[in-house]
Amino acid sequence: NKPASTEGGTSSPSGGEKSKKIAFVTNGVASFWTIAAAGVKAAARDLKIDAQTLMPAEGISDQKRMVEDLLTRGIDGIALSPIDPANQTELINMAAKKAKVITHDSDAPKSERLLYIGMDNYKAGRMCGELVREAMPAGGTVMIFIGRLEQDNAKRRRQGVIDALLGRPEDSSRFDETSAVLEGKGFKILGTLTDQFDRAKGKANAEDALAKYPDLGCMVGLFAYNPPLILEALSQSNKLGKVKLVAFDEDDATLDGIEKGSVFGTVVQDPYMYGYKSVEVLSGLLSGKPEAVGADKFLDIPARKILKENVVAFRTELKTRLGAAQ
Amino acid sequence: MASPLLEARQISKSFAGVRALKGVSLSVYPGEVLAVVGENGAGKSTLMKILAGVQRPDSGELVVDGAVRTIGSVQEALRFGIALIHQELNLAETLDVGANIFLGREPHRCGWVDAVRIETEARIVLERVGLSVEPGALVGDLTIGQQQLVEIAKALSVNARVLIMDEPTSSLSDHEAKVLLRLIRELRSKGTGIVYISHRLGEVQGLADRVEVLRDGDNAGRLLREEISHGAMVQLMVGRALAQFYPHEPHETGEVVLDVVGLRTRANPGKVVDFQLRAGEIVGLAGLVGAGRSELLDALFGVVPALQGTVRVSGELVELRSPRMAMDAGIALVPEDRKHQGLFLEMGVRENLSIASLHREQTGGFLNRAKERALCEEMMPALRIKAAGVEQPVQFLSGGNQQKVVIGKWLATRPGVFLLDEPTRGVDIGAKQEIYRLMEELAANGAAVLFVSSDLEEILGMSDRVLVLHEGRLSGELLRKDLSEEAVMRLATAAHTEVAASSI
Amino acid sequence: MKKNLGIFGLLVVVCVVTALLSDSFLSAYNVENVLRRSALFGILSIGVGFVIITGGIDLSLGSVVCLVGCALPWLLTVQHWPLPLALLAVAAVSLGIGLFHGLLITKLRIQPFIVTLCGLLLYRGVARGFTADQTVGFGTEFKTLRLLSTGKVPFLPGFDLPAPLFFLALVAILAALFLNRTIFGRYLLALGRNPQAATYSGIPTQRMTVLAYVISSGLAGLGGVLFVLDVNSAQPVDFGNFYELYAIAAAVLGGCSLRGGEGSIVGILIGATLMQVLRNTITLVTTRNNVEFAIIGAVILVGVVADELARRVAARRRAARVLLSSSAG
Amino acid sequence: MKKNLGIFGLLVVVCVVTALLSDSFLSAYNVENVLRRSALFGILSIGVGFVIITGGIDLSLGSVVCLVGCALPWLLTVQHWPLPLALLAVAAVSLGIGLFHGLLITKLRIQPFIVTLCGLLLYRGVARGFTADQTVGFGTEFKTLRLLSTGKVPFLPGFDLPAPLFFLALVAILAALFLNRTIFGRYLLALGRNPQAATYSGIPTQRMTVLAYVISSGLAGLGGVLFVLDVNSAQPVDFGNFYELYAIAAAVLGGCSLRGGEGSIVGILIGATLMQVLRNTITLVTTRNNVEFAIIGAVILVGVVADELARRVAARRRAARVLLSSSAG
Ligand SMILES: Nc1ncnc2c1ncn2[C@@H]1O[C@H](COP(=O)(O)OP(=O)(O)OP(=O)(O)O)[C@@H](O)[C@H]1O
Ligand SMILES: Nc1ncnc2c1ncn2[C@@H]1O[C@H](COP(=O)(O)OP(=O)(O)OP(=O)(O)O)[C@@H](O)[C@H]1O
Ligand SMILES: [Mg+2]
Ligand SMILES: [Mg+2]
Repeated sequence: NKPASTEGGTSSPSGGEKSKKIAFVTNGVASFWTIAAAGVKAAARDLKIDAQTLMPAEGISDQKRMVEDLLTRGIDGIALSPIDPANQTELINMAAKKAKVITHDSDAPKSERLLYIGMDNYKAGRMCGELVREAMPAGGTVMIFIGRLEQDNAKRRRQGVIDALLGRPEDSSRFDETSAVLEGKGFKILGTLTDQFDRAKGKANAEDALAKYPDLGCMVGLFAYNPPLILEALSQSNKLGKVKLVAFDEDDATLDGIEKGSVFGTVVQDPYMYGYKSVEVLSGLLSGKPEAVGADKFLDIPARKILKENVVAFRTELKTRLGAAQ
Repeated sequence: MASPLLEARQISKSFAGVRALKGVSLSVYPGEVLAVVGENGAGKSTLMKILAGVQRPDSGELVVDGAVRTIGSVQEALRFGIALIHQELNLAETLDVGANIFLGREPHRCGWVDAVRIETEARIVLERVGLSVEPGALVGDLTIGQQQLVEIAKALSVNARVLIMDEPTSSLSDHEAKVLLRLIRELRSKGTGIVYISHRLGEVQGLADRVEVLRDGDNAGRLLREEISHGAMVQLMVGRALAQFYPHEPHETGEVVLDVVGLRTRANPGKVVDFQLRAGEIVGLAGLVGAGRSELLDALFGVVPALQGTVRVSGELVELRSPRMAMDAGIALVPEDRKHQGLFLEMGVRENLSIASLHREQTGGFLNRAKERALCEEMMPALRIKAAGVEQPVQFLSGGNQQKVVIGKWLATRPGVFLLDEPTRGVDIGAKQEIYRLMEELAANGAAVLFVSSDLEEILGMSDRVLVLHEGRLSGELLRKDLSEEAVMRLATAAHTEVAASSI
Repeated sequence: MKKNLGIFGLLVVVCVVTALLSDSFLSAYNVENVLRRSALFGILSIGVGFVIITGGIDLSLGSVVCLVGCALPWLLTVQHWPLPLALLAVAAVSLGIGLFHGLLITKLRIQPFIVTLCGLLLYRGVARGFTADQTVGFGTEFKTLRLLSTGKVPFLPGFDLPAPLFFLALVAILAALFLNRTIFGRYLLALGRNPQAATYSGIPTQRMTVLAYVISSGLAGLGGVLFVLDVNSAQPVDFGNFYELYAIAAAVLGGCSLRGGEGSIVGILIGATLMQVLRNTITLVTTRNNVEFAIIGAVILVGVVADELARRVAARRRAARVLLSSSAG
Repeated sequence: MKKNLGIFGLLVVVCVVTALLSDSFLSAYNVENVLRRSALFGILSIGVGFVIITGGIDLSLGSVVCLVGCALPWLLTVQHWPLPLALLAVAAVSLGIGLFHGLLITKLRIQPFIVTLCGLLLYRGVARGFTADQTVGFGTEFKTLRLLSTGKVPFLPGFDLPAPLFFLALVAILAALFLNRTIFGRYLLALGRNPQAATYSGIPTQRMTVLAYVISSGLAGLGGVLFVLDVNSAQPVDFGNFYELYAIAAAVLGGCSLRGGEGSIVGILIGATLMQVLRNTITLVTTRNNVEFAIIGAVILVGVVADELARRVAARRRAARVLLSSSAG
C-alpha cells in the first residue's frame, strides 16, 4: 500500500491543513447502522477528523461502485462491512492500495485489510440460542425469522442459534438447509422464514407460522426489525406471552417488549462501538500510529444478553450515546 | 332566404409549414344541403373540424345565428347545435354501440348514466340509419361499414341544427347509402342545415341545394341548384374539364391466374366460395355491408387464412397462410381500412411506399436505399401523390393522397393478382381516374384485378365481370353485357333463384 | 365477467389444492390474515387499475406507499402533529402527487412510464431524506388509530372480519359504481382505447386522465396508511418496495389490458387475492420460502397460458360445430 | 438525431456541473469507472430498446442478469464445468428465455407485461433455487476470464479504456446497423408503429417480435456475464435487481417510445450514460447518498420537462415565422 502512505507522508508534515477523510461503508440500510453512524459521528468529533457513513441500498454491485467512487474522491481510510467477503477480496485489496482499509461487522480474512472490528456472529447466535433454552427450559418447538440468509453474518447467527439449541459442539462452518426440520435435546426447529426486508411480508411470515403451527413454542427474530413484527402478529392473535419471543438487536419495540415481559430477551451487538472504533483505529493508522492493530488483527466488541433485569440500564446508555451524536 | 345558421368568414389555418386554409368563407342555411367538394387536400376536413370545435382557426371568424363566436371545443360546438361526422372512424372499440352513440352526451342524473334511456334511444336512431345491431354489441366486433353507420347514428342523436358529414358514404354500399340519403332529405325538410362532403359527385348532384367548391385551401366557386352538374363541379375543382370518367376498355382475357375452389372463410364458415380470375380481367366484387367481401379478400391474401379450400395461382397450388406467402404467389391486397391496415401513419411516404417490396430489393438483408429512392421517384409522380416531400409523415397527407400511397406500395410489388378493397374510398375524381388508369394498365399487362367497391357506379363502370356476394356466398355472376344497377342489387339482396344457380 | 372466469378458476384451484395440503389454510385465523392482506393489496390494485384503464401506467405507487407509510408515523411521533392534521397532510400529499403526475402527462405530454418512474425514485428518496433512513413507527402508541388496520369485526362465531376488508369493500363498491354506472367511468374507458375518439366526442380527456392518476395515488396513500398501521413501523429503504409490480400484476391478471379501455373491478379483486393466496400457500405448504417468487411467477404463467388455451379449444370447437352443421345442412 | 439533442444537452450539463464541483470527476480513474458502468448498462438498455421499439416491454432482464450472473460462477466453481461449455450454457439459456417469451407473446398472445413479469419472478427464483440462496463467485480464480470485464486497454498516457466498452461498441454498432440499414430493422420499426398494417404488408410480424425478445434476453445474458465478471460474485437475491427499470428508463430517455416504433441506438447510449453519470455525480459531490435516487428521479424529470418546454417554444417560433412569411408573401 505504497501510494496511500506516500500521500499520507506528503500531507501530514504540512500541518494538517488538508484534513484526513474517512468513510464508514455499511452492507445495507438499517437502523442498526444508524446507531453505528452515531458512533462514527461521535468519534469524528472527538478526534477532529472528517468521517462519513455510506449505506449501499442495492447490494454488492452498489457497494463496489461506492468504494470505487470513494477512492476517486481520494479517501484516506475506509472501514468496510463486506457483503460477500470471499469474493470481495480483490476489491478490498485494490482499495488497500490507495487507502487504509479495515473491515467491520463481517470480515474478509484473506484480504489485505489491516484489521477487523466486530464480534463473532456465530457466538452471538449461540447466546441467542441460550436465551431460547432459558425461555423454554422444558424444550419445545422453535421457528426462526430472518431478513435474508445470503449474507455471511446472518448465516452464522442462525447457525449459532440452531447449534446451541441442539447442543452441538461449536463449528461455525456448519450450514443447515432452511427447509430442514431439526430435532435434538428436546427442541424441534421447524424452519426458517425469510422476508427480503419486506416488512409486510415479515409480518405475514409470523402470522403464517402461527397459523401453520397453532402450538408453536418459541419464535426467534434474528434481524432487528423481525421481533417487532412478530410482536405485532402475536398481539393481533392474542398470543402475547403464550408464544415465547427471543430477539436479536435493540429495536425500541423489542426493548419495550422486554420491559413488559412479552419478549423474553435479546442479544445486542454494539454497533455504536463499531462506528466509534473504526474511526479511532483508522485515524490512528493515518497519523502513523499502527499500535492500534494487535497481532491477531481483530478488535473484539462482544455481544451482550439483555433481559428484563438489565434492559432499563441498557436503554439509558443507548439514549445518551444517540443523543450525544445528534 | 332565412339568415344563415352558421357562417365561416375568411378562415385561415396552417400546420407546421403547410397552409391548409387561406381565408375560406362558407355559410349554412336552415333547411338546405350544402355540399362541399374539392380535390384531396383542398382543406375540406380541416374547415369542418374548425366549424365543429375540434381545431381552432389561426384567423378569421365564426358566426353562429348572426353573432361572432369562438368555438373552442367540441362541447361548445354541440351547445351551438353543431355536430360533425368525421372522415375517419372515431369510436371506442371496447365500448358498446349504445355507449358510443351517446359518448360525451350521456343522459345522466348527477353523473349516473341512464342506461335504460341510452338503450331505448339508441335503438331508435339505429333503426333510423337502418343498422340492425343490438345497442349492447361491442363496436370492435362490427365491420367498418357498420361502424360508419354507428357514427351516423351518433351524429343523428344530437338533433343538431347544423349537421356536418365528412364523406359519410365512403364505406357504405349503395343500399345503406340510399337509406342515409333519405334520412338527410328528411332532416332537411325539418329545417336542419346539412353540410355534406363527398367525392361521389353523382350523389352530390342528386342531393345538394348548393355546392361550395374548395381548391388549395380557398373558395373556388359556388354552384346553385340548377347550376349543379358533374361537369361544372369538376371544372371548378380541377380547373379543367375531365373527359370520359371510367376509362374502361375490355381486354383480351388470357389464362386463369387465380382459381379458388371450395373456400371457407373464418367469418362465414358455413359458406363456400368458388371462382376464377383470368389474366387481363378486371372483376368487381359487389355486395351489401357485411356480405363478407373483405373477409374473402383477407383470406385470399392470407391475413386471416381460410378454413378450407384450395387456391391455384397460374395453375400452381399455393398455400395462403400468411400475407408473405400470398405475396410470394404474386398476390397483392390494398386493404379496406387504410388508417389501420394500410399505413404507418407516423412514418414517411418513402418508408410506406417501399415497405412491401423491401424483401425483394435487399442484398443480404441490407436495405437497398438507392432502389428505395428510385421507387419513390417513380411512384410519386405516377400516382400524383401530393406531399411536402418523400419524408413527410403520411398522417399529414389528405385522405386521398394516403390512399394513393397504399396503392403505390402494392403497385411496386408488380402483382399478378391485384386485390383491391374499396380502392377509391375517399379519393377525389382526379385521383380516382389515376387509380382506374392504373387498374387498366395492370390488366393490360396481364394481371388479374379483383376489386371490391360499394360504389355501384364504379362497379358498373370498371368491371369486365361482377361477382356478387350475399351473406358470405356468391349469389351470382354478371358479365359486362348483363350489367345493370338492378341486376347487381337483386343479387346483392339475394333473390333465391340466383342462389341456386351459383355453385355450392 | 366471462373474461374473469379463467382467473377465478385459477384462484379456486389454488385454494382447493392448498386446503387439501394444509389443515391450517381454512382456519379462521389464517383466512382472516389472507383477507387482510388481500384487502390491503386490493386497494392498491384498484387504484392502478384506473390508470391502466386510461392506457397509462403508474410505477410510483410503491414509493407513495413508502412516503405515506413513513410520513404518518414521523408526523405523529417525531413531529408530534395532531392526528387530524397528520392525516390531512398525508391525504393531501398523495392526492397532490397524483395531480402532479396527471398534469405532467396531460399538459406536457410526458410518457406516463417516465413520469411515474421518476416518481418511484423521487418519493422514496424524499422519505429516506426526512427520516434520515431511520425506521419510523408508532411503538406502543396510537393503538386506537391502528385498529383501522388491525381491528376485527365479529362476523361468525370464531371468525372475525379484518378491518381493512371494509375499506376495500367501500373502495371497490365506489370504484365499480364509478366505472360502470357514471358518465365519468364511461369516459375513462372510452379515452383508454381511443383518445382521439374521446376528444372528438367532447370528453374532457385531460381532466379524466388527471383524475385517474389522482385516484391511483390517492388509493396508494390510503394503502400506505393502512399498511403502516398494520405493520406498525416503516423503513424508508424497503417499505412498499415492488408493490407497484404486485398491484399492476393483479390488475392485469384481473383483465385490465395495458392498451387501455378494458378492466373490471371484480377482476382486479380476484387478481389481488390470487397473489396473496399464493404467497400464503407457499409458506403453509412448503418449508422453504426462497422459491416463493418463482412459484408465483410459474403459477401465474401457467394460469394465463391455460386460460388462453382453453379459450382456443372452445373457439375451435365452436368453429367445428358450425362447419359440421353447415356441411350437414 | 434531433430528438436526442435534449437528452444529450442534459448529459453535457450534468457532466460540466459535476466537473466544476469535483476535481475527481475528470480524473482518468473515475472516467474509466463511469465508462465501464455505462457500458454494462448500455448493453442491457440496447437489448430492451429492441423490445420497446416493437411496442413491447421486457421486465425480466434484471432477473436474466441474475440468473446468468449466478449460473456462470456456479457452473465454473461449484459444478466445475469447462469454461466453453459453461459459456455456451448461459448463452443458450438467455437466448432460450427470449425465445420462450417471444413464443408466448406471439403464439399465445399473452401480454408482454405479464409474460416478462412472470419471467422477472421466475428466473430469480430459479437462481435462488439452484444456489440455495448462497453467494456464488469466482474468488481469486478465473483472472483471465475476468479481464473481459475488468481488463483495460491503454488508450492515452494514463488513461485506459475499460474492456466492456469494446463489447458495448460492438453491440451498439451491430444494433445500429441492424436497426437502420437492414430490412429487419425497418420491419421492427414498422411493426412497432402499426402491427396490423405490418401484417397486411407481409412483414413476418411474429418472427420479428420473437427476434426482438431474443435480442433483449441475449444481451441481458451478455450483460449478466460481464456484470458478474466485474463484481466477482453474485447474490441471487439482489443481483440485477431493478436493472430492468434502469435499462427501460435509459431507453425511454434516449427517445424510445413505449408505444413502439421509435428509437435510436445513439439515444439509448446517451440515456444509459446519463443514468450512470448521475449516480457517480451524487457520490462524488454530496456526502450523503440516501437521496441519490431522489436526485436521479428529479434530474430526469426536470430534464424531460425542460426538453418538452424547449421543443414547444421552438415550435411556436417556427409557426410564427411561417405566419409572418406567408402574410408578407
Ligand atoms: N394535423 C395536420 N398536420 C399537418 N398538415 C395537415 C394536418 N391536417 C391536415 N393537413 C394538411 O392540410 C391540407 C388539407 O387537408 P384536409 O384533410 O383538410 O383535406 P381534405 O380536403 O379533407 O382532403 P380529402 O378529400 O383527401 O379528405 C392537406 O395538405 C393536409 O396535408
Ligand atoms: N372476426 C369475425 N368473426 C366473426 N364474424 C365476423 C368477423 N369479422 C366480420 N364478421 C362478420 O362477417 C361478415 C362479413 O364482414 P365484411 O367486413 O367482410 O363485410 P364486407 O362485405 O366487406 O362489408 P364492408 O362493406 O363493411 O366492408 C359480417 O356479417 C361480419 O359481422
Ligand atoms: Mg378530408
Ligand atoms: Mg369490407
